[in-house]
Parts: sequence; structure tokens; C-alpha cells
Amino acid sequence: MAELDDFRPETRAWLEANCPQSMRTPMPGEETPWAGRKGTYKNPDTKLWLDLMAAKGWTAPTWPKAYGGGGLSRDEAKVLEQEMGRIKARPPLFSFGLWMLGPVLLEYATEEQKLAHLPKIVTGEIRWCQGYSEPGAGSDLASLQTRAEDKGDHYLVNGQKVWTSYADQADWIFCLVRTDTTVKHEGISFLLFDMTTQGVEPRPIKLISGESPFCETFFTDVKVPKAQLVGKLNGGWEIAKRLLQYERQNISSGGFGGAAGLELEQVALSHVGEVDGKIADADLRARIAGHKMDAKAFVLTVRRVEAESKAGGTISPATSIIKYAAATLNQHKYELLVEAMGHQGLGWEGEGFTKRELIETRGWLRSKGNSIEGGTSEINLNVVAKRVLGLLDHQ
Amino acid sequence: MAELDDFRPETRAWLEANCPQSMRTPMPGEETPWAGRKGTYKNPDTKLWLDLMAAKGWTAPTWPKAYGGGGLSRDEAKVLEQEMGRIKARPPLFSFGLWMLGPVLLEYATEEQKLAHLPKIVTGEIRWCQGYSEPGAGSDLASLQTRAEDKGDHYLVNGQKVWTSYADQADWIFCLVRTDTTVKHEGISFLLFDMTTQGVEPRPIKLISGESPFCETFFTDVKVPKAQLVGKLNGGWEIAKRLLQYERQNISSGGFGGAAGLELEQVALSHVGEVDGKIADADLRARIAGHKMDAKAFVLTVRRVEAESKAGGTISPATSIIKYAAATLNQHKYELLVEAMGHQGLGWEGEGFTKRELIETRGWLRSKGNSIEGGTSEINLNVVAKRVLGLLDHQ
Amino acid sequence: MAVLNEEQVMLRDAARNWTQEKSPVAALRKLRDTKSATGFDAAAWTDMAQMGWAGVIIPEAHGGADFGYRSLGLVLEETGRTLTASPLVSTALTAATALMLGGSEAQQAAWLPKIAAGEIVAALAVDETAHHHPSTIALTATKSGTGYVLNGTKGFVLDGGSADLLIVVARTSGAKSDEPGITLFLVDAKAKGLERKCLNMVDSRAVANLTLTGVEVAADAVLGNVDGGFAILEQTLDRARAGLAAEMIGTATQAFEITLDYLKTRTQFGQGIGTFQALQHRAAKLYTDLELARSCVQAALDAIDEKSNDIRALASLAKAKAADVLHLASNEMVQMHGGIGMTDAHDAGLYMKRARVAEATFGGASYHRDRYAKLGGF
Amino acid sequence: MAVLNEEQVMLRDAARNWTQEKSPVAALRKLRDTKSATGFDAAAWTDMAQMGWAGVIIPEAHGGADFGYRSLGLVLEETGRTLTASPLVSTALTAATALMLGGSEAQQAAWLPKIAAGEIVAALAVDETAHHHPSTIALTATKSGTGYVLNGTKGFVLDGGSADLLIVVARTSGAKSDEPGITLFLVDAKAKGLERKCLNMVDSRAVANLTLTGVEVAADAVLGNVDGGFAILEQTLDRARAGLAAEMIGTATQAFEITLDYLKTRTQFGQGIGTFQALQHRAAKLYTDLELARSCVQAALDAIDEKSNDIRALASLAKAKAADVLHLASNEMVQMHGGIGMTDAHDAGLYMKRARVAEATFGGASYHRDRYAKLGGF
Repeated sequence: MAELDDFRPETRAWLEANCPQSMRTPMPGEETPWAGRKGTYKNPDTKLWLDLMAAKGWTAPTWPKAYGGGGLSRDEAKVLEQEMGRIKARPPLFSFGLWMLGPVLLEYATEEQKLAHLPKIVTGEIRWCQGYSEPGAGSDLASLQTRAEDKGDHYLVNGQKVWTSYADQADWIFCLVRTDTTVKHEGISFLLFDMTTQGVEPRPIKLISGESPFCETFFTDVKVPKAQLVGKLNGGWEIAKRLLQYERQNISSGGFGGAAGLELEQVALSHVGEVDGKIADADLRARIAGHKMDAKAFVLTVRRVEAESKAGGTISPATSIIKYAAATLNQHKYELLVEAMGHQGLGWEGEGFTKRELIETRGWLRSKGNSIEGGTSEINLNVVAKRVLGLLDHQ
Repeated sequence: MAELDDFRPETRAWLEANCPQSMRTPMPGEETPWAGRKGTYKNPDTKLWLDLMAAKGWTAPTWPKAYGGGGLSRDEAKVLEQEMGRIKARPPLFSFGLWMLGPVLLEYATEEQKLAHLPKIVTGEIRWCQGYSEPGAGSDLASLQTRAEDKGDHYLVNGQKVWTSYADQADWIFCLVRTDTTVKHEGISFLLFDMTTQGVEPRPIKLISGESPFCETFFTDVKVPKAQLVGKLNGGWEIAKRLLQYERQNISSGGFGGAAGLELEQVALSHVGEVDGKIADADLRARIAGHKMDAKAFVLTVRRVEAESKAGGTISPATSIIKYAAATLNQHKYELLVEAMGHQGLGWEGEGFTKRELIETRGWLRSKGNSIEGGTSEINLNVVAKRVLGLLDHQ
Repeated sequence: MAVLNEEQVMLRDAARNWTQEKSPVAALRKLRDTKSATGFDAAAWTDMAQMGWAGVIIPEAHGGADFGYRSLGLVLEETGRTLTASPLVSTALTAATALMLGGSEAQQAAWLPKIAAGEIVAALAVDETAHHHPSTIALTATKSGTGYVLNGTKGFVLDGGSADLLIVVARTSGAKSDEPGITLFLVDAKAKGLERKCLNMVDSRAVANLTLTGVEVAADAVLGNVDGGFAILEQTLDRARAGLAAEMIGTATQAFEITLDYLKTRTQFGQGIGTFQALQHRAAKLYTDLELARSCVQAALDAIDEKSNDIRALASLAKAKAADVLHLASNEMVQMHGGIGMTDAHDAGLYMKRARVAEATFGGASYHRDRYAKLGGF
Repeated sequence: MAVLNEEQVMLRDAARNWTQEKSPVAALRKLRDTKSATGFDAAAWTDMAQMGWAGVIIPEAHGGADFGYRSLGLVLEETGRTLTASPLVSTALTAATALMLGGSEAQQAAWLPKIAAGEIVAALAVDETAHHHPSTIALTATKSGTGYVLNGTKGFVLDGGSADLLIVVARTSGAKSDEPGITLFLVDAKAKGLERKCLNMVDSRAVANLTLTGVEVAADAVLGNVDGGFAILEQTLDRARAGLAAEMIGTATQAFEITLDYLKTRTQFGQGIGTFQALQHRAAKLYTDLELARSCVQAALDAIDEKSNDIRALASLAKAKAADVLHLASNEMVQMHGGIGMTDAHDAGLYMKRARVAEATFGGASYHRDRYAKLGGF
């Protein structure tokens, strides 16, 4: 561990010297560094910070140097994470390429494909989106119908995807297509292509929260060079499932759940009022206490599962409950938050509401997607019942 | 309605003259008038009251006089009920014969069978029990295996029933038997026989509440005259279902549910203590209030369904939720009651607990059967989903 | 429990036909997307008034039909089904009730006919914070000459922006949370010193914040007795709660029926999703809750018409149970629709948004559980 | 979160083997049906002590193993699985903790070795009513000469009937519900004026009501400081809560596993009932709750061993979550077994009966939610 002892001071020194002060402050949503060709930078430090980190490969610390990564060991990456946390440095890059595509390319792609795509993910030059769900294929993803016909030197893609995150902002897409209509799972392939290709048309979907983070994406006679097929022809389902694992880890550890209920009780005290230090509405208070305890139980479980997985070298079965629990918890938090704010928590926009109140209300609406996206809670429960508890399918 | 105007004063006068004073007081469990050959009468008035009412056929007010019934119209029966309620007269007879068997005999039995059995139900001379469930046939009742073989002039019955209510106290049994093993529903017949017949052996089942209201009943080469088959051979399933309807009505209107939560808040105030008139535990108080409201909603729904069914002449679809709602409600009431009593609510017997506390604790344990007996809550929900909501079976 | 009579059946059917044809959910979308100032469609409201819905509970002497609250509930249930935005609750239910319960012959003669005819919008201004606390009134009314001067603020007043007449709950004596010392005043919306700010709520209905600065009213503006206004206020609120609960049952019923249809048509894994038992049981439980809540709402409305003595408890029961079931129904509507339910193009979001605002209006489930317990003596 | 070390794995496996072989649920049935006076099997307790379980948390200097609370939790989880009745909670966990936290060198030397050796049963006598309120103490201890005289009653004292040593929580000053003014006393169970009544509880465990009438104790009977006993009491209770929660997780886990087995073997309608999706989702949710509660219990026990500053909140969290999940698991055990689960011959009833008593002991979920909120400042 000797070199690790050097690594920490070196890293700390480099971060101190290179991380812009404004990158050590909480990140407002509009400064999220999604990068890509269409990337805009409200705060120039965001770009500066990205480029500095990317140059060291520290946007993808554990990826091989050959592909632009940092080439760090797990332990070194941990140190980097700790040292960034110490100065509250913002993540330099948000990217589905980093979180989802990269890991499967490292596993399944050819050397050419790795060299072609991984470095541009590391630098943020290319922003990726995910072409999975279709109008008729939600929970039953494998029933997807988007066709890719073999035209000799290329595939001709026709069909429609839905829930493609930020497709209108993305440069390239990793896409599940049907290359054999006679079988279900064994007829799916995994394609990569440029969103500027002739015949690709993303249309933003407006959500109940007013945001449009997703698109419907239409493909009309889109020509995709055969070299952009990842893995075997009709072997895409295995890659798809692997990638979904990375996505679920990302969804459940990222953002919601973990931080649930942090300030809920403060909101209740201020909006409902207090009686000798207690939330005035005893019924609501009891339910908030129950939620805070559930939130704590969740955080402790995430920690336990990590510790057990690390120690056992295998993934703890309890991992399977994380996404379901996180979604339930986050939705419950927001329902309590909105209830605690009363009418002040039910504004859409404009005068009469604080910025915080309006943000929480949108967050409440957005949270309804937690139990749907990336596998519905119903599917999660099926998985727990069958894979973990060993219950059988209904005949 | 002229004769109805006379009927009320006549009935009132007769009840005033004939209903013993002690029969106008709340009925302790041990004075329940189950009658039958083995019937015992702690209070002699119980037998007197039964005989007086039976003589007028008023134990079965709407049954035809020819079968010993009262021959009253629906409206007259209603008047009788009201007048009995006015003086708080006890029901003269508790009987599965009255509630379940009688109605189906009136519908399906031969004249001989009606004359043979109905009058003895009216007088309480014969106490009946129900031979339906088997160890392997619970929710899936039609999978029953108890065989009845055709031996020319009689059937030879072999097998085992379970959950036969008070089989050890009963004189006769109405019993579902398999008369064709090659088909399921169409191989079931409906038999009546005497519990004293050679080869019939009821064994009481001890419940978690310590009581034994049910038996396992074993049949070994029991000879049943063919004349005691009700309805067609292999036509028993239709009769069985009809009878189950009467049973469910009886379970959901009778006893639990309706009276739920009556004194719950008083128990909480006394056992948990109060702070300016409120139950000291605010969390428990909120949950008790929620339960009281559910209980009120239930009572109002029973009334509404009755009114709608009466007005519409058809059974209101909401009827289907009554049993499920009643079971859920009663179990919730008892859980709150036990929680409110704290350790005082967890005694089994002996010193240190009041009689009331011990009764409620046993009631809590007994209530767990509410969602199992007479059709589990899971089955009730299936029925609502399929029959009322029109959802289809999984293929 | 009273079963519907012939007139009531006709009224309900008329309401169902009109709302389904003339005021589907698309109408609310239009109001929302065009940022309607009043929050309702004036032409539609005229239609409704012409059909007599603005005067259902108003005595015939004052131009109403005197059909009672159960009948108004039938109309509200239908408008609830299609999320129809109108002054029914603010004016035809709440304000009309306050005038009928507390108004002098002169006040009733002056205002009830106009309400019955749909000529005016009237609004009750009671709450001063984000949560319903009808006895916590800080807005002051101080005697000046023969009249009064009003100073203070009101929040989230239903149709407060478009109202011609405001019924303002003010404090004439006592401390901030006392029930005695509360007085109701009839205030002309054009009165000097009255400022109104319309708010943009998630359910796209119109509510306003009011600021009263030295608003002068005459002595005859007092509705009911000085310092004795709380009794009228509470009776008015209980009737408003029961009526709103009827609207909520309609909303919940429609949300449930739309969802049930989807369960029957959407297929995944080669099966209708409605064949999955877990969803079947959730649907069956929701149906059970709906039927239980429906009974409470009907009982509360009947109790009001029969002037029985348990109106307060039944009104809290109806509002709480309607809130609980609408909360569940709207959440299940989104979840069971999956991704499509998250899109603004689908109606699920509109039902959920309306649900939460209705839940909070005139006190949420938590408020009414507490009140039910107090009334029950525990 | 600490993963088990080798010694702990060995301890857990030993406990599992012994309980499954030597102390299955049948053992509790026997104690119940033979109306055992002590409520536990003396021979079994001797076995347990010989395996060192009575001294898991006790320092080596006093004859213990000094393995800590997480280790004792492992044993309790296994005894919880088979509903093993023993003085583990009353003596090896609660009384030992009180002596370790508050005892003088002399007191520790006098009692801890005996506890570690399983020679004595010791019990904490705190509650005086049916509900847990550790600061509400009416039993008085008044100075008399150099010692004290105790008068009052205690209720539902774990193993209070068979205890040789009682740790009695008494009031030496202050009002009935004050935290200051509480003092702990070591009282010999044979002391004059002490009366004990054993109670017959649904879970067949032994608890007793105590009446103290002029019970005289010497000055050296005081555990900790006069009037300052509440701090030790609360720290003791938090450790007892976390330990009992471990037992409850074991009980809930076993109830769940038995039920899961039944779902896999019982068939109806020609299907294993475990193939019905509604039951699958209920099982999956129960599993989720179990895993969440398990994390809380481990965290609380680790916090105690690491002497971290959030022991109070984590102990309340552990006790509340263990209570919630055990409540659900025991009810589902009965319901999913159907009729057979209602029979005394089946174990489901025993799990449910034990569940409710354990839920109420040292404060139920409602008590701990309130405490968690207080500690959280709301």
C-alpha cells in the first residue's frame, strides 16, 4: 500500500491546485455537466473542470489508460472519491456513456469499438442516449419491434423508441433492435449509431412535472454500418440485461432514496407550526417519524449490502430490494412533503410560492416515475419473489 | 296493508305476554340456544322461549307453515323483527339448519325430504353441522376427495372433513361427497346423514385462541340411504355454492364487523391514559380514530347495500366487498385493542388480568380466522376482481 | 340510507350527459393551456345555471329548486368525474349555504336569486395559512362609526379572483384562535382597499390571495351575529366538506374506471395486465375503499338534508374517506398506466393534481381524523 | 457496517445448531403445557451458560467473554428463531448491562461472575403500568438510618418470578414523571416484604408482578448514584432494546421462512399457492421489510460496541422496525397458512403470541417513533 500512501497527498495537492472554487459549491440543476457536442456551460468553470479531470482520465478513474481512463486501482479510485468529497468537488461529468455504455463496451466491444468510443466518453465529447423501451414494450422489454434489416454492408433501421432520456440532446444512441422476428430474446441485437444520421427524429415528451427529460424517437430507413454492431448478431439481449444492471445500480444509488427525508421535519415545523418543539399535527408528526426511520433503515441497508458484497465477493441478495425500496421511500417522502406544505405545496408556478416550494412540488410529481422507470416496482417484486425467494411462475 | 296494521299490535301483545324477562337481557355466550338432542339449557327460560316461538313457527318466520315455519310475508317478518328488537328479545334459536341448510332444502329437496327435516330445524330438535372443507380442499373446495360409493340401496362414505363447526355437538350433517372421480365440479353430490351413524367420528380441533368450535370429522364405511341424497347425483356443486352464499351473508352480517370499535377508545383512554381528554399516545389515537371511521364507513355501507338491494330488487354489487371489509376491520379493531391494553392485553388466563381483558385477548386471537373461514380474503378479492370488475383469469 | 327519487335520477343523468359531452377533461386542459383568468368557462357556467344547478339547494322563494344537498352532490359527483372547473363549490354550495344559514331576509333576497341564476360568483374567505384552521382568524374588523373596517389577509380563496361577492371571516374580539369573537362580513369585491392576487395551482383551478387594507363595510354587511359567526362558519364548512367530498368521489370513481379499462386493454408478456393477480387484488381493494367512502358521502349529505344531529362527525368522515380513496386512486392511476401515465398528454396527471388540492381543501384527512376523535370524546 | 469476524461466525453457527437440535419450538410447547413455574428449562439454561452465552458481553475479568453486543445479538437471533425461552434477555443482557454500566467494582465482582456462569437469574424491575414509561416511577425509596426502605409495585418483570437478584427502579426524589430523582437498587429476591405473583402470558414466557412493602436495603444496594439513576437506566434499556430486537428479527425470519416453505408446498386449484402473484408480492414486500429491519438491528448493536453517539436513536429505530416487521410476519404466517395456521397444533399461533409480547416489551413501535422524533428535534 506504499504507493497508495503517496497517492493521497498527491491527489489532494492536485485537486487543491486545479479544482475551481465555484466547482466546490452545491451544483444547481442547470449547471449539470452533460457535455456532448451540444453541451452549453452557464458557468465556464464547469468546462474547465471537466477538461482538467478528463485530461487525467479521472472522469472514468478505473478505466484503462489505453481508452483514456485514469487506470486507477479500486483503492486509488476510493481515495480520489474521498479527496473530492473532502473539498466538496462537483462530479466533472454526468454521462450515460460513463454509467451504462462504457462498462458494457469494456466487456463486449471489439478493440476498434473501444478505441473509437471510450475516449470520447471520458472527455465528454460524445453524449449518449439509450434506445430501449418502445410503446408496446415497457416492462416486457424483449417484445421490442424496432427492425434492423441486413442490407449487406449496413443495417436498415425502422421503428420507434420511447423514454429515450435526452435523445434531443444526445450525439449517439445505443439501441436495441430486432434482427430476427422468428424468436423473442434471441432475435435482439445491440447497435450504436449517430443521432444525426438521416432518418432519426427525437420528439421530447412533456411529463406531468412539466419537464421533458425523455423523448419519443422515430427511425425511418436509418442506415447503420455493420461495424457498429456490438457483440454477436442476435446476441444483444445479454448485453441489454448487463447494461440494465448498471442502470439500476445507478438509479438506486444515485439521487433519490439515499437522501430521502433530509429536511422533511423542518418543512413540517415551519409550515404546520409547532407545539413545544413538536410538529403541531400529531398524526402527521407520527407519519413523518415513521418515514424518517424508514429512510434511515434504507441508508443502513445500502451500507450493509455494500459491506456484505465487498466481504463476500458476491452480490448480497438484499441488493434486489434496493430499487423497490428507494422508489417507495422517495415517493412517500414527497407525499409527506406536499402534505406538510399544505396549499403552499400545491403551486405550479408564479407568485405566492417560494422557489423551494415550487421545486419540491415538481419533485413530488417527478417522483411518481421512480416506481416505473428502469423496471417497475411490480417487476422488481416479481424478481425478488422468483430469483431471491425461489417462488415459481404461475402455470 | 290492512292486515299488517293488525299484525303489529297482535305480535307486540303476544311477545309482551310470552317472552320471559330473562330473554330480554343481553345473552351470555354460554346461553346461546344451539338446541339439538345434546342441547343443554343453563337458563331454563332459554328452552321455554325456544318452544314458544317454535310453536308459532317464528324461529323460521318466512318458511311455509306446511314445514313448521311461520308462513309470514317479508313485511310481517320485518315487523316481528322490529317488535322483538323493541323489547330486546333474544333470538330463540341459533342454527346452521335455519341459516344454511333450510334455504337450500326449500329450493332443492324433495317433498319427503322437506317434511322430514325442516320441521325439526324449526323446533331445534335436530342440530346440523356442515361437512365441506377437507385437509386438501380449502379455498379450492371442489377438489374434495371424500368418496361416496354406490352400493345399490345406499352410499358407502369414506374420507375426512375438517373445519366442521361443532360436529361433536351436532345430530346430523349436510356433507359434500365425491360420487365421480373422473370429473371435478360435476362429480360432487350433496348428502345428509345422522352423526350417530356407525363410522362417523368427530375430533375437536383446538384453536390458537384455546377454543374448539371446529372438528376434524372422519368417515369410515359410513352407510347412507340413497333417499338422503339432495338434488341430482353429481349435482351437488350447484347446491354447495348456493349454500355458501347463505353462509357468507350470515358471516358478514352476523357478529363481527358491524359492532367493531365500539369501546376501543374507552379502553385506550383507560389503559394508555389521557392528556386533556385525548388518548395520551397521539400516534395510537390517530390510528384509533382512523379505525373508528372505517368502522362507521362499514356500517353505513351495509345499510346502503341493503337499501339499494331492496330498492333495486337485485343484489348491489357492493355486497361482494362486505365479507372482506368486515374481516379486515374486525382484525384491525382487535390489533388496536390489544395494543391499547399493553401488557394487560396479553394475558392468557389467571390472576393479574380482568375478565374483560382476557376475553378481548382471546377475541383478538379468534379474529385471525375472520379472513380465512367461509372463503379467505384472497378468494374474496379474486371474486371482486373477476365477477364485479370483470378482470380475466391469467392464462 | 335514502335511495334516489325520480327527480334525483333525472338530475344525475342530465349532469352525466352534459359533463361527458360539454365538459370533458379536455375542457380543463384548454382552461389550463390558455391560462384562463377566471379558471372556469363562463359559457359552460351559464349552461349549468340554466339547467338549475346553481340553485339546487336554494329555496324556491329565492329562485332555487330546493332539491337539497344530496341532489347537489349528484351534480358535483358528475363534475368531479370530468374535472369540470366551475363556481359550483365556491358559490352554489358554500356561499349559498352561508347565506341560507346566516343571512337576514334582506341579505338572502339580495344575493340568493343572483346565485341561483348564475349571475354572480361568490366566495368564502376563511383560511389565512397554507393549512385549514377555521378558528384561527387574525384578520380584524374594528368598529368605525356605524360600520366596520377590515384589515388582514386571506389565502387560497376558491374563485376569489373572479368573485363579485366575498364572505370574509374576521375577528371582532377574542384571541387569535378563539371560536368566540369571529364575525362574517359580506364584502363587495370592488371595495376600496381590497387587493386580489390569483395563484397558479397544480390543478389549474382558480384561487386567490386577498389583502384587505382599511376596507370599510356598513353595519348591514354583517352575516349573522357579531362575535357569533363561528357557528354559522362551521355549519357552512361541514356542508361544503360533504359537497366537495361528493365531487372527490366522482373524481376517484372516474380515475378508477379509466384505470380498470387500461388494465383490460394493455398487454405485456402476451397477457392483459389485468390478468395479473397482484394488480387484480389492488384493484379489488381500491374498489372496496371506493364503495366504503361512497357510503360516507351519501350519509353526510342525507344527514344535512334530514337536519340530523351527527352532521359534524359525518362531514369529517366523508371528507376524510373521500380524501384517502382519491389519494390512492390517483396514485394507482399513474402507477398502473406505467410510463404513459407520467406524460402530460395523458389525463392521469390531471387527476392526481386535482386530487391533492381537493384533499387539502376544507381540511385534509389528518385534520378530520383529529376532529372526528375530538367529537368522539377521545 | 461491521461484517462478522471468525469468532462471531462460529458463535452464530453454534447457537443455530444448539437451538435447532436442543431447543426447537416443541421445547416451548412443553414448558407451556407443563405450566413450568420458571418459564424456562433449567437444564437448557445450564447448557447455554456452559457454552458461554450468559457471559458474552461480560468482561473477561468477571468471567465473561467480552465479545460485545453484536455477538450476543447473534445468539439472541438464533434463540428467537425457535422461540427459546431463557434468562438471556433478563439476565445476560439487561441485568448484566445495568451492572456493567452502573455497578461499583464490588457490585460487579459480586454479581457479574455469577451471571456469566449462569448461576443466578437477575431481573430489571422498571415498569409500573401496562405500558412502558421508564421515567414514570412511583415506587418510593426513603432513607432510613444508613439504608433505604422501598414501597410500591412493579409490573410484568421479565423472569421476575425466578430471579435471585432484582434491580429495582425507585424514586428517591422529584415528581412521578421526573427523570431526576430516580435511583436503582439491588434487591435480594428473598428480601422481607417482597411479594411476587407470576403471570400467565400468551407467549408462555415468565413475567411477574412485584409488591414491595417496607423492603429494607443497605446503602451499598444503590446501583450508580442516588437520584441520578435515569441515565444508567436509559442506557441499559437501549442495550436491552437492541438485543431484544435481534431476538425479534430471528423470530420474524423463522416465521417468514416457514411460511415461504408452505407457499412452495401447499397446492390449491392445481397450483402451488406460491405461484399466485398476489402472494408473491406480499412475500417479496415482507422480505424487503425484513432486510431493512435487519440492517437497523445490526447498526444499533454495532453502535453500542463502538460506543458511538447515536445509540439512543438507533436503539429506538431497531426496536420499532423489528416490531413492525415481526407484527407483519406473524400475521402473514397465520393468514398464508390458512385454516391450519389457526390451530394450536401448528406453530404459527406461538409465533404470533410471542410477537405481540416482544413488540410491547421495552416500548412498542409507537413509543419508539415518538422517541425518535423527540431525539430528531421534531
